[in-house]
Order: sequence, then C-alpha cells, then structure tokens
Amino acid sequence: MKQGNYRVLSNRLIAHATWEMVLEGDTGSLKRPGQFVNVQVPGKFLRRPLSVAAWDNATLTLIYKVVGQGTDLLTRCRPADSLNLLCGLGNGFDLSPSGQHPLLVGGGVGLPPLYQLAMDLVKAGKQPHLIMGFGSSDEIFYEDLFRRLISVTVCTVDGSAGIKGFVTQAVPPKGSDYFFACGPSPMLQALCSWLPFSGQLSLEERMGCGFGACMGCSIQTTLGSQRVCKEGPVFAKEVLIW
Amino acid sequence: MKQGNYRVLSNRLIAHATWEMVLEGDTGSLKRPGQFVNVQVPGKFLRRPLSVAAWDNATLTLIYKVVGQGTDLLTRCRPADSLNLLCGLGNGFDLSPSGQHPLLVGGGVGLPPLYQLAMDLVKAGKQPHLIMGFGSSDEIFYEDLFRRLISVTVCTVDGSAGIKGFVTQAVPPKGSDYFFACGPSPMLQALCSWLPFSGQLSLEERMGCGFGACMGCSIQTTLGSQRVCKEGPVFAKEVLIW
Amino acid sequence: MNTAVTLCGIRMDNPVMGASGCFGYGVEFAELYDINLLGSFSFKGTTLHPRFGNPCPRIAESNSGMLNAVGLQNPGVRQVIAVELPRMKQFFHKPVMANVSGFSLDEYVQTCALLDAEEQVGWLEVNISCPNVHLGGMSFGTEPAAAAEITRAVKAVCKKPVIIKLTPNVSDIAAIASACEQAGADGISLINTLVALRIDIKTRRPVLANRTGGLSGPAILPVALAMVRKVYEAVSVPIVGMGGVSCVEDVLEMMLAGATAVQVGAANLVEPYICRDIVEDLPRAMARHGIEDLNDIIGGIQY
Amino acid sequence: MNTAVTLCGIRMDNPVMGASGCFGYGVEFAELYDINLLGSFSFKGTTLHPRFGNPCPRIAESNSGMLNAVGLQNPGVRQVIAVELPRMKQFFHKPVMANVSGFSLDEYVQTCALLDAEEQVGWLEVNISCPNVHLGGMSFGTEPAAAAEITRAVKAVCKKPVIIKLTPNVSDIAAIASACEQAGADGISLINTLVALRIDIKTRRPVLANRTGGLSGPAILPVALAMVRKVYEAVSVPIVGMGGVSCVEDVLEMMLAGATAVQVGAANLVEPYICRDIVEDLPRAMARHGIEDLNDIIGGIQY
Ligand SMILES: Cc1cc2nc3c(=O)[nH]c(=O)nc-3n(C[C@H](O)[C@H](O)[C@H](O)COP(=O)(O)OP(=O)(O)OC[C@H]3O[C@@H](n4cnc5c(N)ncnc54)[C@H](O)[C@@H]3O)c2cc1C
Ligand SMILES: Cc1cc2nc3c(=O)[nH]c(=O)nc-3n(C[C@H](O)[C@H](O)[C@H](O)COP(=O)(O)OP(=O)(O)OC[C@H]3O[C@@H](n4cnc5c(N)ncnc54)[C@H](O)[C@@H]3O)c2cc1C
Ligand SMILES: Cc1cc2nc3c(=O)[nH]c(=O)nc-3n(C[C@H](O)[C@H](O)[C@H](O)COP(=O)(O)O)c2cc1C
Ligand SMILES: Cc1cc2nc3c(=O)[nH]c(=O)nc-3n(C[C@H](O)[C@H](O)[C@H](O)COP(=O)(O)O)c2cc1C
Ligand code: FES
Ligand code: FES
Repeated sequence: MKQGNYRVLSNRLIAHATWEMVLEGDTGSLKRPGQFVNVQVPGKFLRRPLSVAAWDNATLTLIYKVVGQGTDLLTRCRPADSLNLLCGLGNGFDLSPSGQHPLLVGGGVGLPPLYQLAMDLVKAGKQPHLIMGFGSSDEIFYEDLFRRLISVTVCTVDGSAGIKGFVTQAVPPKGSDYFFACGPSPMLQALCSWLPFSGQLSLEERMGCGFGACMGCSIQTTLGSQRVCKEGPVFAKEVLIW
Repeated sequence: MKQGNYRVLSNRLIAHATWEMVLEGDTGSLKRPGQFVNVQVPGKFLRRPLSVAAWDNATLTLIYKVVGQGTDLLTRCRPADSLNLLCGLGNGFDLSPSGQHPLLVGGGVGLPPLYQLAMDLVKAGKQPHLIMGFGSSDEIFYEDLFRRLISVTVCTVDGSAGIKGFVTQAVPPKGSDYFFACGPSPMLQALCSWLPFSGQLSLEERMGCGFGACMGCSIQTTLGSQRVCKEGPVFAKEVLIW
Repeated sequence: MNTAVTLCGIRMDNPVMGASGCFGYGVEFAELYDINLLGSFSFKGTTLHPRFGNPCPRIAESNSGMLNAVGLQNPGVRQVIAVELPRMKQFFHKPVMANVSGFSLDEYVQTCALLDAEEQVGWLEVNISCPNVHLGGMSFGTEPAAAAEITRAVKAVCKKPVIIKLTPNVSDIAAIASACEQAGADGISLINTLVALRIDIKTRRPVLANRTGGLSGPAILPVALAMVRKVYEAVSVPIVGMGGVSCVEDVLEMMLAGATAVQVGAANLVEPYICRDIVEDLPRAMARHGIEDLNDIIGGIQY
Repeated sequence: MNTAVTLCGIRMDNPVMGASGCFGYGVEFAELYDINLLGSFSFKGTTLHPRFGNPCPRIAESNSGMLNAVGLQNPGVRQVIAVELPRMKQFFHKPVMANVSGFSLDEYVQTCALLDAEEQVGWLEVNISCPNVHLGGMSFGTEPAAAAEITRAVKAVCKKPVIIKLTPNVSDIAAIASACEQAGADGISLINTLVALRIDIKTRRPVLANRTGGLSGPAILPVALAMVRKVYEAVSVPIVGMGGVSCVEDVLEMMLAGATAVQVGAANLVEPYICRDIVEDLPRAMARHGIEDLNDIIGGIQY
C-alpha cells in the first residue's frame, strides 16, 4: 500500500450516472488486476473504495457510479485537482489457476476491475469471454474497449440492449473452464451455483480503513474470518459461504 | 441581510499574515460602514464574521488576519472561486452624531471598517484624522490608501514604525470632537477613558449566527442586553459597561 | 402526497420545526421568508424571571458542530407574553411551541401555567435538560423520579399538550422517557445538547466563559437517532426528534427512527434558509424514496 | 524540550498511542512506518474465547465521524499470546497496552491474568464499555458498583497496572471513575464510542447489521474533552484520553483537559500515517505554544 496525492487528468461521464476518472501518480503499489484504491473525498470522513480499472507506469483509471454523497462529490473533480489515495489495496485476481478459456462476468460497476484483468489475460495468451450485465442500455460503458480485446456478450435487465435478463441468461462459450466475476452480491451468489467450474469473485463490503486495521469488513469463509480489504476483495468460489 | 454566493476577484497578502479579498456580488444589503459579512468557510461549521472594508455597486473588500483554521482556509481562495456570504449584517457606524473633526482609531484588523467610514466621512465634508495601531511595521496595511483620504498617525508597539507604543501614545489633533474606533477589546477600553469626548466603538464577539437568532453574542449594556451581531457591532461609548 | 402530521392532536402541515434557542421568536427568520411554511417552531427557552444568561464567549466551534453556553437568556415569561407573542402574531399564524425552563418545580409550574393560557401556544415543551446552567434543569432530567415529578406538576396546571424535552447526557434515556409518559406527558422531545468542552491551547482556558457548553449540529445526528429509536420503542406518545438535522434526508431518517415532528437547531444559524429549503425539498425527497404519506414512515425502520 | 510522560510508572517517549480496535496488533502500521516512534498502542480488544464479531455491514459513516459495530472480533486470548504477541515482538519493542473485554467477571479475570503474565504487556486496559455486544461489557460500565467489582477482581490477579476504560454513555462518568479508583484502578481510560444509529432511507433499514454501533472520530472530541476533564477533577490516578483526536493540537487539548497519554482511534483508519505525523509535529507544536515539558500541561486548563 502507498498513500499519495494523485492529479486528476480527466473526469467524464461515460454512461448513465457512471464516470471515468484518470489520475496521474505513483502506481508502483499496484501488482494485480482487481486491486483497489481508497479515495479521500474532501468533506467526507471515510475514504471511498474503488477498483482500479486499468493502470500503467504513471496513470490509473477509476470508473465509478454515483450512488451517494461521496461519489457525487467526486464528479466535481476537475483536471489538475488533486486527490489523496491509498493505492494498491487488496489481493487482486490470481491469473494462475485459470484455464485457457476463462469466462469474465461483470455486473454494472463490477466491470471496472475486469478491464485490466482482460488485458492481462490476453497478454498471458488466454482467450477470455466477457458477459457484461447492466440494468438498461443507457448504463453500458466500455463495451467497445472490451470488444477490441475479447469477445463480449451484453445482457440488460430491461432488454434494451443484448440479451434480456440477468447475466445468468447468457450462454457461456463452449470450453469455458474458469471464471472471474465482480458485481452485486446476488449476482455473485447466482453465478456460483450457475457455473459448474471454479473461479474467483471480487466482493464489496463497507470499509473503515481498507488496509486491514479495523476488522470492519470481515466475512466468514471456509478459511475462517477474512478481511475483504486485505485477504480479499477477491476470493476463490470454494471458500465463500453464502 | 442577504445570503448569496460571491465571486472572488482577488485574494492577496497585503501585510504580515494579513490578506485582502475582493468579492463580486450583491452589495444591496450594505447600508453603513462598520457592517459585516458572515463568510461560509468550506469544511468549517460556523461562518466567520468579517467587516466590510469598502464596497461599491458590485464589489466588496474584506481584510482579514490569519489567526486560526478558518482564516487560513480563506487564504486558499483563488479568483473565480465562489464564497457564500450573509451580507449586510449589523448596524454599522452612525455618522450623524460626529462633529467636524472626528478621530478614527483602529488597531490591526480593526482598521478595515474604518476605511469605508473614512471615505464616507470625507464625502460628508468632515475632516477625520486616523490613528492606526499595529504590533510591528510588517503588519501595516492600507497606510497609503488612508493617507490619500485623510491625515494619519501610525503607532507600533515595538516602535518599528511611527510612534512607539499603543494608539493611546498618539496625540489626537486639536479640535477632535468625536471618535470612531475598532480594534482589540483592551484598546477600546483604554480609548474610552483616554478620549474625553463621545464616540462609537465596534466590538468583536464569538458568534453563532451573526443575524440575531441565537443570543450567542449578547453583552450587558446600559440599555440592557444587546446582541453584538444585531444591535451592534457598533455601540456608543456611553452604553458600554467595561 | 401527504406531508401533514398530527402532533398531540394538533395538525401540522409538515413535520419541520425550528428548534428552541436556534429560532429566537421567529422574527429574524420572518424577515427572510414566510415562516408560516414551517410546521411550527419552538421559541427560545423561557423562564419565570428574566435571565441575562452566561458571559461571552458563549459559542465555540467543533468538527461538524458547535458548542453553546447561552445560559437561557430570555426576558422572562411575562415579557414574552406582553411583547414577544403579540409581535409574533403579526407574522406567524400557526400554533407555536413554548419552550420552558426553570430552576425549581415551582418556577416550571408557574411559567407553564402562564404560557398554557396563551392562545398562540399550541404545545408546551418542557426542557428538563439544559446543561448550561449550574443550578439548572440537569437534575430533573437525569433521574426518572424527578422527571416524572416535574411532568405531573406541569400537567396539573396545563390544558395544552405537554411535551417533555430530554437530555442525552444519561445512561438510560428510555427509562426517563417512560417515567415521563407514565406521569402524563403527551409527548417526548429529544435530544438536547451533549455536554462538551473546548480548550484554547494558546490561552490554556476553556473557549467558553461558562467552561462547558452543549454540543449540537450534524456531529450529533447519529447519537440523536439512536436515542429517538430507543425512546420510540419504550413509549407510545409521539416524539419530537432533533439533533444534527440539516437536510431533508436527515428529517426522513429521524422520522424512520420514530419522530412524528422534527426540529432543526444549529443548522439554522449557519444556513438561515435551511428550514424553508427542507420544507420545499420534502415532496421531491418523498417522491424519490417512494413515500406517499409521511405518517407511513414514522418509526418505520425495518429490522 | 521533553515529550516523555510516565503512565502508571511506565515511561513513554511521548504520550501518543494507537487506540484499541483502530491499530490491530500493529502489523498493518508497521508495514508503513516504524511504530516504535509511538509512545505505545493498545491492541485489539481481546476476549477469553475467539469471537467472529457482528455480521457486515459493521461500518457506517456520519458527519466528521464513523459508526462501528465490529463486535469485538478477535482470535481469543490464547491465540493472541501464541501468535500475535510473538509476531508483534519482531517490530515493536516497547511495552504494549493489552485491551480486554469480557462477558462475565470470570472471563475478564481469566483473560487479564493470562495477558498480565506476558512480558510485552505493559498495561492492561479493561474495556467495560463496548456498546456493540448485546450481552457485553455495557452493564459493567454503567453502574459504579459493577465497575468497582470488576476492577477489584482484575486487580487481584494482575501485577501490571490496570487501567479501566469507561463508556461515555452514562449520566455521571465521574462517579464511575471514582468507584474504579477506590477499587484499585491504576488509571482510567476514556472515552469509548457513543451509542449511535444510522438508517439507510432507501432500504429503510439500519445501515449496520447490528442496528446500533459506536460513534467515534472528530465529531466526538468536545464530548471526550468534557468527560476527561470531569474525571480528572474526580480522581488522582492518571488518565488516558481519547475520542476524536486527529492532530497534534487535539493531543495538547486532551492533555490540558487532564490526559497523561492520548490515544488516536478512528483517525488512523482514514489517515494511516496520522500517529507518526502527530509524533513528528509534537516538538514544533510545543515550541509554538511555549511548552517546554509536556508534563507541565497535564490537566492544566486555567479557569
Ligand atoms: C473493494 C471495492 C471496490 C469497489 N469498486 C468500485 C468501482 O470500481 N466502481 C464503483 O462505482 N463502485 C465501487 N465500489 C463501491 C463503492 O465503494 C461505493 O459505491 C461508494 O463507496 C459509495 O460512496 P457514496 O459516498 O457515493 O455512497 P454513500 O451511500 O453516501 O456512502 C456512505 C458510506 O457507505 C459506503 N458504501 C456505500 N455503498 C458501498 C458499497 N457498495 N461498497 C462499499 N462501501 C459502500 C461508502 O464508502 C461510505 O462509507 C467498490 C467497493 C469496494 C468495497
Ligand atoms: C463583527 C466582527 C467583525 C470582524 N471583522 C474582522 C475583520 O475585518 N478582519 C479580521 O481579520 N477579523 C475580523 N473579525 C475577527 C474574525 O471574525 C476572526 O479573526 C475569525 O473569525 C477567526 O477565525 P479562524 O477560524 O481563523 O480562528 P479560530 O480561532 O480557528 O476560530 C474558531 C472560532 O472562533 C471564532 N473567533 C475566533 N476569533 C474571533 C474573534 N476575534 N472574533 C469573533 N470570532 C472569533 C471563529 O469565528 C470561529 O467560530 C471580526 C469579528 C467580528 C465579530
Ligand atoms: C444556541 C442554542 C441555544 C439553545 N437554547 C435552547 C433552549 O433555550 N431551550 C432548549 O430546550 N434547547 C435549546 N437548545 C437546544 C436545541 O433546541 C436542540 O435541542 C439541540 O441544539 C440539538 O439540535 P441541533 O443539533 O439541530 O442543534 C439550544 C441550542 C443552541 C445551539
Ligand atoms: C473500528 C473500531 C473498533 C474498536 N474496537 C475497540 C475495542 O476492541 N476495544 C476498545 O476498548 N475500544 C474499541 N474501539 C474504541 C476506540 O478505542 C476509541 O475508544 C474510540 O473509537 C474513540 O476514539 P476515536 O474517536 O479516536 O476513534 C474501537 C473503535 C473503532 C472505530
Ligand atoms: S476495512 Fe478495515 S479491516 Fe477491512
Ligand atoms: S451571533 Fe447569534 S445572536 Fe448574535
């Protein structure tokens, strides 16, 4: 983990109530896709945890949905503003157990960590397929960016784009042998019974610190108590107790 | 009283830890010199009361000393930033009881309200004289601006400029017949016994609201209880009980 | 859509009220907007005799809040009736809440009886909690028996609904609320301020001349919500909830916790239009949260 | 210039400590900076048996503060002694404060006795205040007699200084502190969190799965200062002050109120380097305020 000030390079609306922010600063603490940052929002006491959607040597990208006061305040950031981040939090996805045809499943703002993951899987010579789930077509983001990398199936709950229904309405490509997922808890739970193979899931929990100090985010697993911010947010399907 | 957002036109250091801020916005609620505004400082719960040093149709000038967190935050305001003000608070100075040769006495950041007062007195055909008191020469501000209007005596406690000592070391011009004063409480108290004629004094008190609602600033006077923010901040010498 | 609530038999257009000590006698706010758009307000704490209150400084700041040690400054009940109520009548046409303090049972009783007889007064709000006055209400508010005694005494002389206003500085606020209810209280109002201290490190003195003061403002909202809920579960009379309310969502949260009416205190001092804004935001917020009738949410947290 | 203080006979390089539950066993912070620069820290509340704690959400936000309902998650005292203390020894070389909770007198006694025997443990901090656990410490901390009973029982089995940590959710904290002192407490630690509630208006449920939680952070500083002062005037044993401390000025304010050592809790969670920064700022702040020796300001408010 690294604390630091990051400079806003851009901050723009990319879909209904969904924003993409690119920040410049030290990304040395980021090791794996699925790690997150904890963002200080001026005027709010707690930091806001957000997954890193992509990073390189000098920049990182966040994608966030406006759901409350903190994310609303974030939309006011302008280029050259500075944000204080705890960077490089959590374990992130482990690519090694994946077979050749991993299935990525992301619901709404669960998709961001899957973007860096998709890039890394492709780089590792795998052929991932992505199922993206949204409520409605106006919420869709990053479809083109994902399609440039991998094959994609889109689902919307209201049927306004792609397959109508939840992500579990999609048909995974034949040969899928492992999965990586991030999204709302009911989706993750449904996936675990739907998909016959093993996989990793990124969870969300309300956090005090984000770096393991407060036990604010502990969940019960088959490995005992685990902190979502430290041992997680990514857990193997097998250790989760629903 | 008027609440509104005011645009920062300039905000600059004019003496040791002393800043001048010019704001653009509705000045219609300002009627008299000595009135004040209550400034919302983002991140602080209470507003900060500051005297209006000068105003015209569209702008007003504040002069503030950095003494704590709120005034420190104010120094970070940049042109085009917006500040929320309650404007036109307090009674202000009443020019009518003054004779032809009013004496103005201001200590440190007690001087700001005397600037608009000096302009108004000159406009009313009076010949005011100003005694300015500071701790040290590096704290002096607005001396030139005042000298363009009226005659001025400078005092500094450490003798680094003008007369060495408190404002009571100065000799009021012969013929002085009334006074207007603003500054730290011990100075005001000393003035009341030092000056043989009548006058008006602008007081400071910690405030909850600044517009008369909370009784946070009440003082005992010969008129009974008076709110510094509403019946004051300017009181006639005779009504004050030290 | 219905924003009206009924507090102890009196219908209010909406549950939003100015809190005692933060709304004066309404004058300062009536200069800014038509305060008849409020549900009502509770006027400055009134005592039998005039009180100057504590010396200044009476105000200190803290994170998301403020301390006050005004010390119940008021012109005394007779002056309130002779001057303030007639003046108020010119700009406020709804039943007002009369906030009463005292330093003995007898003072409470006399003051309440006088205000009860005033037509403009809708409810009596009996403050047995003000922490600022050395010999003050504190003792009545921290012991169930004393709280019950004062309730009974005031009820005996009043025809109007009597609402007892409680201090949060106690181990078991539900026990005190229950004692008041059993003694005949028509409603419970809470919370008053939390005992608090700030020290000026430069002078090494307390910021407040009175040393300690009462903490209020957004900082105390979660404490107020917990207490309102605890009292809601303990009594069946209506609750006037307050403590840190500064936006329409806070009003809804307070009502979900158990409040029938909601007072806004310190927020008025820094945002003079806040009560008007909250009343205007109320229908929009209700629509956003699928609330057709505010009465449906009173005490309605789901477990 | 002297920043060292003595807490119950143990010298500390400076009064700054991490507060229990907000500093884990030091591991997470030791990865960030050398935590030996702290005066000390109080490790996560320890119980006789392992506890998972409450279900999530355990955290909610509020203005200038947060609510927690962690529910004393810890691996139990035997695991703490077998695993955590040996690990801690590798990076922390000062006496540490062992924070203990329990659900019966006997559990407190057994847990304290086991930790008292550990060389690394400098002080026992007995939490009789945690408001999160339904059957928890609450009852011990709200009654002087119960607080005294637990103090006596723990003192009887401990050689190390025993510091009793009090809850602020009481009418008269000085009475409880005095009872503890008379029962042999070597120090008093305060304040723990204030009982608090937040409700999610969208779901109409409490934000915390446990419904209520404990409020901490800058919002509660003025309440903590008032209570530290009240206890300082009531007892002569040293006080460990905490509640909302988040900068070096807050440390000085807490010491002026009466604290010999000062703990930093919630602030660590949002500013992981805050304790280091405060320790580094201390000499500068002392110079600014003309303090030569920190011991000179303990309890030193001027009236
Ligand atoms: C590891 C992790 C990664 C995340 N990645 C993303 C992401 O990439 N994009 C995105 O849009 N969202 C993400 N979230 C969810 C995001 O943290 C919340 O939407 C955000 O904190 C809401 O803040 P708010 O102030 O707008 O909402 P409010 O409801 O006003 O927030 C109040 C409090 O609740 C917390 N909170 C509210 N919702 C959540 C939630 N779903 N999860 C955790 N805490 C919550 C807030 O952090 C804050 O402390 C992630 C959450 C976690 C735990
Ligand atoms: C009517 C009036 C007019 C004023 N005009 C000016 C002016 O023109 N220029 C100027 O530099 N100062 C003026 N002051 C003083 C100014 O309000 C304070 O210096 C300022 O509020 C300090 O804020 P802070 O956050 O920096 O200090 P902090 O000490 O951090 O403030 C803490 C709290 O104390 C209050 N406070 C601290 N000092 C004072 C004080 N002297 N008077 C009132 N409240 C105080 C603050 O408003 C705040 O609520 C005036 C005060 C009053 C009452
Ligand atoms: C300046 C001030 C004066 C107050 N005076 C009174 C009073 O006279 N009587 C009373 O019952 N409560 C009084 N209160 C308490 C408020 O009515 C209210 O209970 C408390 O401030 C909590 O609400 P808030 O956080 O919205 O301010 C006063 C509060 C403040 C800030
Ligand atoms: C997440 C969290 C966990 C806590 N756990 C404990 C605990 O185990 N034992 C204890 O005595 N106090 C515990 N506390 C209380 C703190 O030690 C401290 O008394 C309180 O938070 C006030 O200080 P603060 O405002 O600086 O946080 C906890 C506080 C927080 C925020
Ligand atoms: S959020 Fe603090 S331990 Fe996970
Ligand atoms: S500051 Fe509120 S009445 Fe003067």
